[in-house]
Amino acid sequence: MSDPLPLGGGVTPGAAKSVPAALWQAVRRDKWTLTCAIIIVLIVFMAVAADLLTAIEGQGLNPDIKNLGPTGLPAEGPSAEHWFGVEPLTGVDLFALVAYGARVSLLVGLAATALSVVLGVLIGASAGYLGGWWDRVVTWTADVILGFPYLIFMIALGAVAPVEFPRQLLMIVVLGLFGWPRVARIVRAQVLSLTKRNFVKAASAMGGGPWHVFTKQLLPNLWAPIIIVSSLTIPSMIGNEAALSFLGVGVLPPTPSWGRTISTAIDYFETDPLYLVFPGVTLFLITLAFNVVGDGIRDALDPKAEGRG
Amino acid sequence: MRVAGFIAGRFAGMLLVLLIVTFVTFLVFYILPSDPAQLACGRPCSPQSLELAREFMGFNSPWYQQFFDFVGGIFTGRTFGSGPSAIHCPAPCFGYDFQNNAEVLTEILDRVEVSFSVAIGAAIIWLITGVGLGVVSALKRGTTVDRVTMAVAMAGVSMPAYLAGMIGITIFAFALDVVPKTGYVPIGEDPVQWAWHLVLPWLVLAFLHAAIYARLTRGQMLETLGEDFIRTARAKGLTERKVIGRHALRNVLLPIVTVFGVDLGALLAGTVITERIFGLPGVGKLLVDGIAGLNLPILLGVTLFSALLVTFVNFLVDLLYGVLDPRARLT
Amino acid sequence: KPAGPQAGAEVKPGGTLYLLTDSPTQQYDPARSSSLVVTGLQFVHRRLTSWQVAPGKDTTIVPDLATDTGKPSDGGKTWTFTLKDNLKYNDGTPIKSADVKWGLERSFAAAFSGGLAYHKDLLSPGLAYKGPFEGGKELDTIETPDDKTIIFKLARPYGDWNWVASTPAFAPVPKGKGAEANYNEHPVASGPYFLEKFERGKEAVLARNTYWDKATDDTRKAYPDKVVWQLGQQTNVVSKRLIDDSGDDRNAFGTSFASPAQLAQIQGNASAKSRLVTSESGALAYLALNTERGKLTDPKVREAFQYAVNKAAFQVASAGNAQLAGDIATTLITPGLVGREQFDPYPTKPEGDPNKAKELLAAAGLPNGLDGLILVTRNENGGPEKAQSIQAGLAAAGIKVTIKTLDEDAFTAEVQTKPNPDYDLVLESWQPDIPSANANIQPLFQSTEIGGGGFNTSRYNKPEIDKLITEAQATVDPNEAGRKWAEIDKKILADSPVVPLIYTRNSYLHGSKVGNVIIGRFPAYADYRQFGIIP
Amino acid sequence: MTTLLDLHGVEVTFDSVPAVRSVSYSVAAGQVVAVVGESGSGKTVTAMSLLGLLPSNAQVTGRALLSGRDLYPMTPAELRAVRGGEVGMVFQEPMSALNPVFTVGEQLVEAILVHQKMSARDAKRRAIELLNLVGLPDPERRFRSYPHELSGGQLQRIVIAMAVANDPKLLIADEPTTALDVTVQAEILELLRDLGTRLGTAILLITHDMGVVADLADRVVVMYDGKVVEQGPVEEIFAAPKEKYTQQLLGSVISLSGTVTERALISDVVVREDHFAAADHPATESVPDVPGVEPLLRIENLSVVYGGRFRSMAVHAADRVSLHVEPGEVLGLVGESGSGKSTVAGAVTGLVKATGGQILVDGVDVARVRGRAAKALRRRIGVVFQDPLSSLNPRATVGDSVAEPIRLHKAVRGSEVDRRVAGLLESVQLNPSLRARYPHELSGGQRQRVCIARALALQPDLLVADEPTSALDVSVQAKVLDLFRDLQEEHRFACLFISHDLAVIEQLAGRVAVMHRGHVVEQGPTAAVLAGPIHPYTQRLLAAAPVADPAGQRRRREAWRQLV
Ligand SMILES: Nc1ncnc2c1ncn2[C@@H]1O[C@H](COP(=O)(O)OP(=O)(O)OP(=O)(O)O)[C@@H](O)[C@H]1O
Ligand SMILES: Nc1ncnc2c1ncn2[C@@H]1O[C@H](COP(=O)(O)OP(=O)(O)OP(=O)(O)O)[C@@H](O)[C@H]1O
Ligand SMILES: [Mg+2]
Ligand SMILES: [Mg+2]
Ligand code: NI
Repeated sequence: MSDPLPLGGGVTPGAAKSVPAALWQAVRRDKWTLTCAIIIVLIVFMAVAADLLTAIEGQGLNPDIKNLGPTGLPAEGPSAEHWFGVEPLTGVDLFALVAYGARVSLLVGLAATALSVVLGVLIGASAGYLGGWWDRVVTWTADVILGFPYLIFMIALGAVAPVEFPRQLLMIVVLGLFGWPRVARIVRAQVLSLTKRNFVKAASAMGGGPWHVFTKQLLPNLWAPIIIVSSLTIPSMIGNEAALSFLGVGVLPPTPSWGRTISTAIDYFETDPLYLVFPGVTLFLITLAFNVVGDGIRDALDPKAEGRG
Repeated sequence: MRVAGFIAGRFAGMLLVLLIVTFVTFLVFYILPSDPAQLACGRPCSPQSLELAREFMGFNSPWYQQFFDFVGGIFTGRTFGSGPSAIHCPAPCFGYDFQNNAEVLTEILDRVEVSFSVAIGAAIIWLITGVGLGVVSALKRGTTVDRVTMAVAMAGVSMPAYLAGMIGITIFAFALDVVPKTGYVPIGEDPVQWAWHLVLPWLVLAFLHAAIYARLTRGQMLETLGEDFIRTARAKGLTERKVIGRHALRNVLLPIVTVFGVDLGALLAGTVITERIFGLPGVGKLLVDGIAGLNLPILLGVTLFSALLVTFVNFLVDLLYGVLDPRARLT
Repeated sequence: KPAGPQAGAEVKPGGTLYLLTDSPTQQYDPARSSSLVVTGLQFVHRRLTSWQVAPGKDTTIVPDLATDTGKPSDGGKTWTFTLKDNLKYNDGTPIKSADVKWGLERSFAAAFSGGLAYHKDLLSPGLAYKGPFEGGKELDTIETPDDKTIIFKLARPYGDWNWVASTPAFAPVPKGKGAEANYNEHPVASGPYFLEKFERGKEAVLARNTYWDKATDDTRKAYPDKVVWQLGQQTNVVSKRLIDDSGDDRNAFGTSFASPAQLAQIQGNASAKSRLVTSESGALAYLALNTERGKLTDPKVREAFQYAVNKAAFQVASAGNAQLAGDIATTLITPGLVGREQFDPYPTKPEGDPNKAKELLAAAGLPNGLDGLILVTRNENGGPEKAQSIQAGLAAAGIKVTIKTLDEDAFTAEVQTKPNPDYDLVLESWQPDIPSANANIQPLFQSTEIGGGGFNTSRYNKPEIDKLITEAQATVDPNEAGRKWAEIDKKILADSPVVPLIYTRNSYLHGSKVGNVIIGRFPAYADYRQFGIIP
Repeated sequence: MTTLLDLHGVEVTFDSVPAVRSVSYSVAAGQVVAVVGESGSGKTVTAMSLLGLLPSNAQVTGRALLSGRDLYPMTPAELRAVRGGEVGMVFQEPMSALNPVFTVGEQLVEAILVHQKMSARDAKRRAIELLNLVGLPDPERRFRSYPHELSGGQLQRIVIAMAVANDPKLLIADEPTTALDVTVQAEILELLRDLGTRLGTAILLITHDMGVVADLADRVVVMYDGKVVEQGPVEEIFAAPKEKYTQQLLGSVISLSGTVTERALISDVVVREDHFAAADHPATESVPDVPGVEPLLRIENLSVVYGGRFRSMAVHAADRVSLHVEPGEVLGLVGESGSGKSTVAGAVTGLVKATGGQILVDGVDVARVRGRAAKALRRRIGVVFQDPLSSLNPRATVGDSVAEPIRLHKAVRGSEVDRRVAGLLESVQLNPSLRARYPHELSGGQRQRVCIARALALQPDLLVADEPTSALDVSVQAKVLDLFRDLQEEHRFACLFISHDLAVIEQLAGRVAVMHRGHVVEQGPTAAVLAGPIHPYTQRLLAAAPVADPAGQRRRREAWRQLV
């Protein structure tokens, strides 16, 4: 070629191209995101290493009424022996409750969120993109589920589910199946508007099938709502887990979970606030952390994000 | 023409959804190994008396028969028992609540005002604050304002409704004593008292729900602000407020309206926990009491009612898509 | 601390009493009510007999509409009651014996079933009688020779019929009335109040019945001018309001028992503490062992449970401390009932004796303990916590159990209805409907009460006991009957179908202006009849 | 003459990559200054910097004085007064510049109301007047249309109307006529000229069309590689360009050969050998088509009706159109803006649903084919959309977009993909290092070339190109046209080429079809049609085509005026 080429590229590639890369970029660029990522790691560590940590503390999940005062409240607050204090009425070590509770809550919260988001995105996107009878079937099914009194379904399930059935799995499936319509509706709405854009049309004109269009054209433009919805779904799934356990569908006592501990602790928020504060704050922290990291990922994925460093 | 066809199609779909919901509820109810007639049997409950109760309430026929009876009752009405003590439930009969001696439809309609008052008031508040906060934190991305908004929003979502309600009532109704503790005053009776009694439930619900609106608004807003038409709007000399509030916001509304539809549909059909805490006799409370009393007619009625609302609200939302984004119109 | 009237100011007639309840409705149809003599229904309806309740005293039977507590004849098969003079409904019409009969007949109609039904099988065996509405037949086992006399011809001798006559169905309903299903919303009142306003889920207002004559009624004080039920209130909020004690809430009484969390809070609040009323004793909390399942069929194995259970931990889990929870139970018959004997066949410490339990298991051929038992509990009223306290105690004795918490309905279905339920242990509690040991033993241990909604959750089936129960029921002399029941109590416990845990105390909280909040030995419920407002 | 706008050493860098280097030029009141130059040389960026519309990762230095006030340090409030009021701006890509959720009328009224105090009704009246002014047919109805319901040229006119709504002192027009056919373009140029004479509006005109420059400009600024390489009065620059690049630029200009004199009087369809033309004007029918020997693309009686929100608003965008393209042949499709060209192209690619007729590609019905066969068919068709910006995924880099068809059809794998992408980018005169960029980081011309590269990625048998070179400067355009010709010779690819530039059509297309209001009004061999146009619209079209010679263009303008 004879003539000089136009100005060189040179501009640093703006946006990360995959979610893990975006995560890495977000963590590197922003201290706030980094802090929150560390919080997530710490809490996950607490869940995984609950046995180890409680062994260090020297406590377990055994009730011991000797830890209690005359009214059934903890005799004393946090101490070297009981890091977070103990549970009213039973005297079970609160740190152990929070640490072991993290296992159930994180597993169920994350897996159920993942299930409902994956289902919701796939179903919602396909409904919005393919349209026609499939869209109608999806909308109807979603409406059925949204209008369905899942409470009595849970009660029925609690009555018929055998004790031996793996409870965590049951909860994940149930929560996932009841959770997808919301995600699907959001994704469908976005896709309805995206499919009318030329670049999506271009991809199908090139011969791209639905799957190609979904992964290459739609998905990258759906990350923002997906990330936001999933990071907000996690805490509600953890809360739902508590409700399910309450109805007998969830984990069986004495296995703790945050949701359950928090819902029992609410009644004590005036007399024994620490009982609520420890699990509550952990749940708050991890929710916040997931959202901050989610935002970081969203920003890192956005090529138009202004004023990047 | 097309609009009419579309609406007719959706309407048929709605009926189908309702039928399915009813059917599934019926099925689930029969999975429950319990016996609603037990409650009407008394103590001690002899087998004969149980059988009588069952027969009277129509629980002795097979479940599919009961399902048809129920659906039939909507069109033709039903009669339970015979003689002077027979109970008539005129069409449209959505079942008869034997525990409370009332037609289910009447019971629901009696409580609709409460649930709607709670839901709509709260929805307005959270929509405005949620979207408002979302816009602010999008514009102030990465600043303290953004982060504080985020933290408050997260406190809202990670808090169980029950806790938020109890804390709200403890602080505002007891410690500060600025709002009434419980109760409901019909709007027709005294609008000021009506609002006054509902302020706290509204705020609590709004606090719980606003987060997702704030977050979605923020995310979508950031996407939209990079579009070329925003530049055009600025080039016209529009104030930043108009650029954001008109040009950007309209393009952000699609997911917001979607979630709103889902949330509102569910809320109108009853906010169980809030209604209980604040002693509001709404549909949600009816449902919980129905569940506690294994009151199948109530369960079915409320289920149908809530499914109706959900489908209807979502239908409106689907219609709204076309208005919000003309490209996505009715196809 | 025995409950007693408020120290200081005295109650005076007048004022409005508020009753705060979580229940969405109040059943004011006597045929469909299971209300005890001392609680809500009595404001509106009188019955043939009533109970005399006082702190520190055993509860006795006293006349209400009747002049006496009934005259048995024919070995307890025939009972005759005579009505007092000057009895009137709130519309001014006189109350006749035929109205009592009509009320009872009404209770047989399928449309009005659901209330206490102790009379039904005795008046019409097999429930052959279907009520007065369809076909207009009368119940011929009840005779009303004149407007004052009513004679019951029972199918078999029944010594407790005078107690049965205090159940709600014995309230009069003007003959021919009450065919409509919603009679409960506008019942004709015989008591000191009538139902002035009724809004389901919201409130029920009771106003004075001017035709009620105090002179004919010894048990009702009827101090307040007005009684208002606030329906469908969340219990936690009710408790907050009562603790806060301001405005109308000073005139309020919370009808639900205070929960452990609330008790803990009340203990730290001097004002609230002074307004907490706790019963002397109450419902028997027990651990039922499914005597039809696996190793639990062996009474020797079951005996080990008597020692393994940690009743002290159970007390704390129930109410925070032993004092509020109630005394440790060693018998089946609860305190306050005629003939009750205090005994302890399995003496041990409150914490239990895991070692002794292990020995007993080993002796029964289970040196390695028991594994894989299912303990079912309700998910309300601290069920899971209590179950955990039991679970931990049993674990110490080498018995491993899995807790299954169930919603109320699912619980009833699993434990009471299913023919082949899937549980080994179940946490239960029982408060009799009438102050007779009969009502304490028969529903829980007669073999007819297994399944089908019955309360024999240990599925205890012993023909010998069944026979003894029928005999004791037929005994008319209260003292002799009492002795027989105490004997049955011992015999059953020797088989260990259940482990008695505690006699659960109930605690109520009321506003500072509500006086005369009294709880007798039986029932462990506050006696609403005596409530008054302190001006 | 007083200086209205004065640029001094303007520099713009994006994240430390320079895009504009030390640009200085000035515009006097009432003057038309044309900025020409290579695609990507910084014309748009410079113009956008004036109103502070660059993204925040752009750093601007230098001074830009508007009537003596520096625009760069202005507060937002001051800037707002300038934007849309004193300075109007026409954006390069009209199809993305309008908010999709508001009607064009609302957006126009809004522009008026920001700067003028008047009632909503007056504003609407004024808006409709403006729509008339920019030559939009049926303005009352267009007022209520949403942007996606309008053709590229119609949108461009809306954007122009918006820019002139407040009688600005300075109008910055960035490629204002790219989507317009020459007849409309002539009208728009007339409008701009009128603004200048009537109101003394100065115009900063960015364009690639040397004919337009010749027609309108007083002065010319030539930019290359971020710098101003030459500037001066239009006659001087055209007569004696000093810089090598300017010479090259003017050397690349292609002009229509023939001139129009003949005026046909006709009845019925006129047929001269292969050359057909409709008899009446406006036509009520499309002219017939004689399908060739073995046409690769055959369009038979294609009709497209856009439903509109109500039946009454239905638009017959294509009415029984019949066309064909043979292998190795380029069919030029020209016609009035909004005449249905893009609609025909959309139907061929299967994105617009035909209401009637059928489209056969190599004998396969495009509307019916499904599954594997569809994928195979699509692999053989390359598409260039009229609006490059919206046809590129904003979340995909240039490299990914170009590689998409390659990956999709697994033409090559692994590192070979990268090499192919680099080759494609080079062949459309783009530096392969741009592949890491996102669409919004490119200039309009660069984006258009990315689209061409993507369309050519699989060496298609049929290329449907909708205005593929409208945003390219003539030198780059010449290269791209060369590329097309090479491909055509190499493996006989067929092309449906939509363009407004008759000179390009003349050079490239063997046959040409002319559309007017949904009908093909004339078609035949290019030489024949251009030399002897029969239908009145074709004649006007040819007459309106500007030439890149200021003096010559003045004469043509006069001639054209008389024709109208
Ligand atoms: N947001 C951006 N980030 C990085 N580089 C950019 C950005 N916008 C434009 N550029 C680069 O700046 C240079 C000048 O772009 P500009 O849009 O001004 O070109 P132009 O002269 O208008 O070209 P064309 O005629 O193709 O429209 C180009 O190389 C372009 O790639
Ligand atoms: N979605 C739509 N709904 C209604 N009318 C439409 C729609 N799309 C296009 N039109 C109308 O159809 C006609 C043909 O449009 P088309 O885009 O094919 O024109 P075109 O020949 O490509 O014009 P241009 O050269 O300006 O791009 C125009 O009048 C346009 O307003
Ligand atoms: Mg440009
Ligand atoms: Mg077009
Ligand atoms: Ni014309």
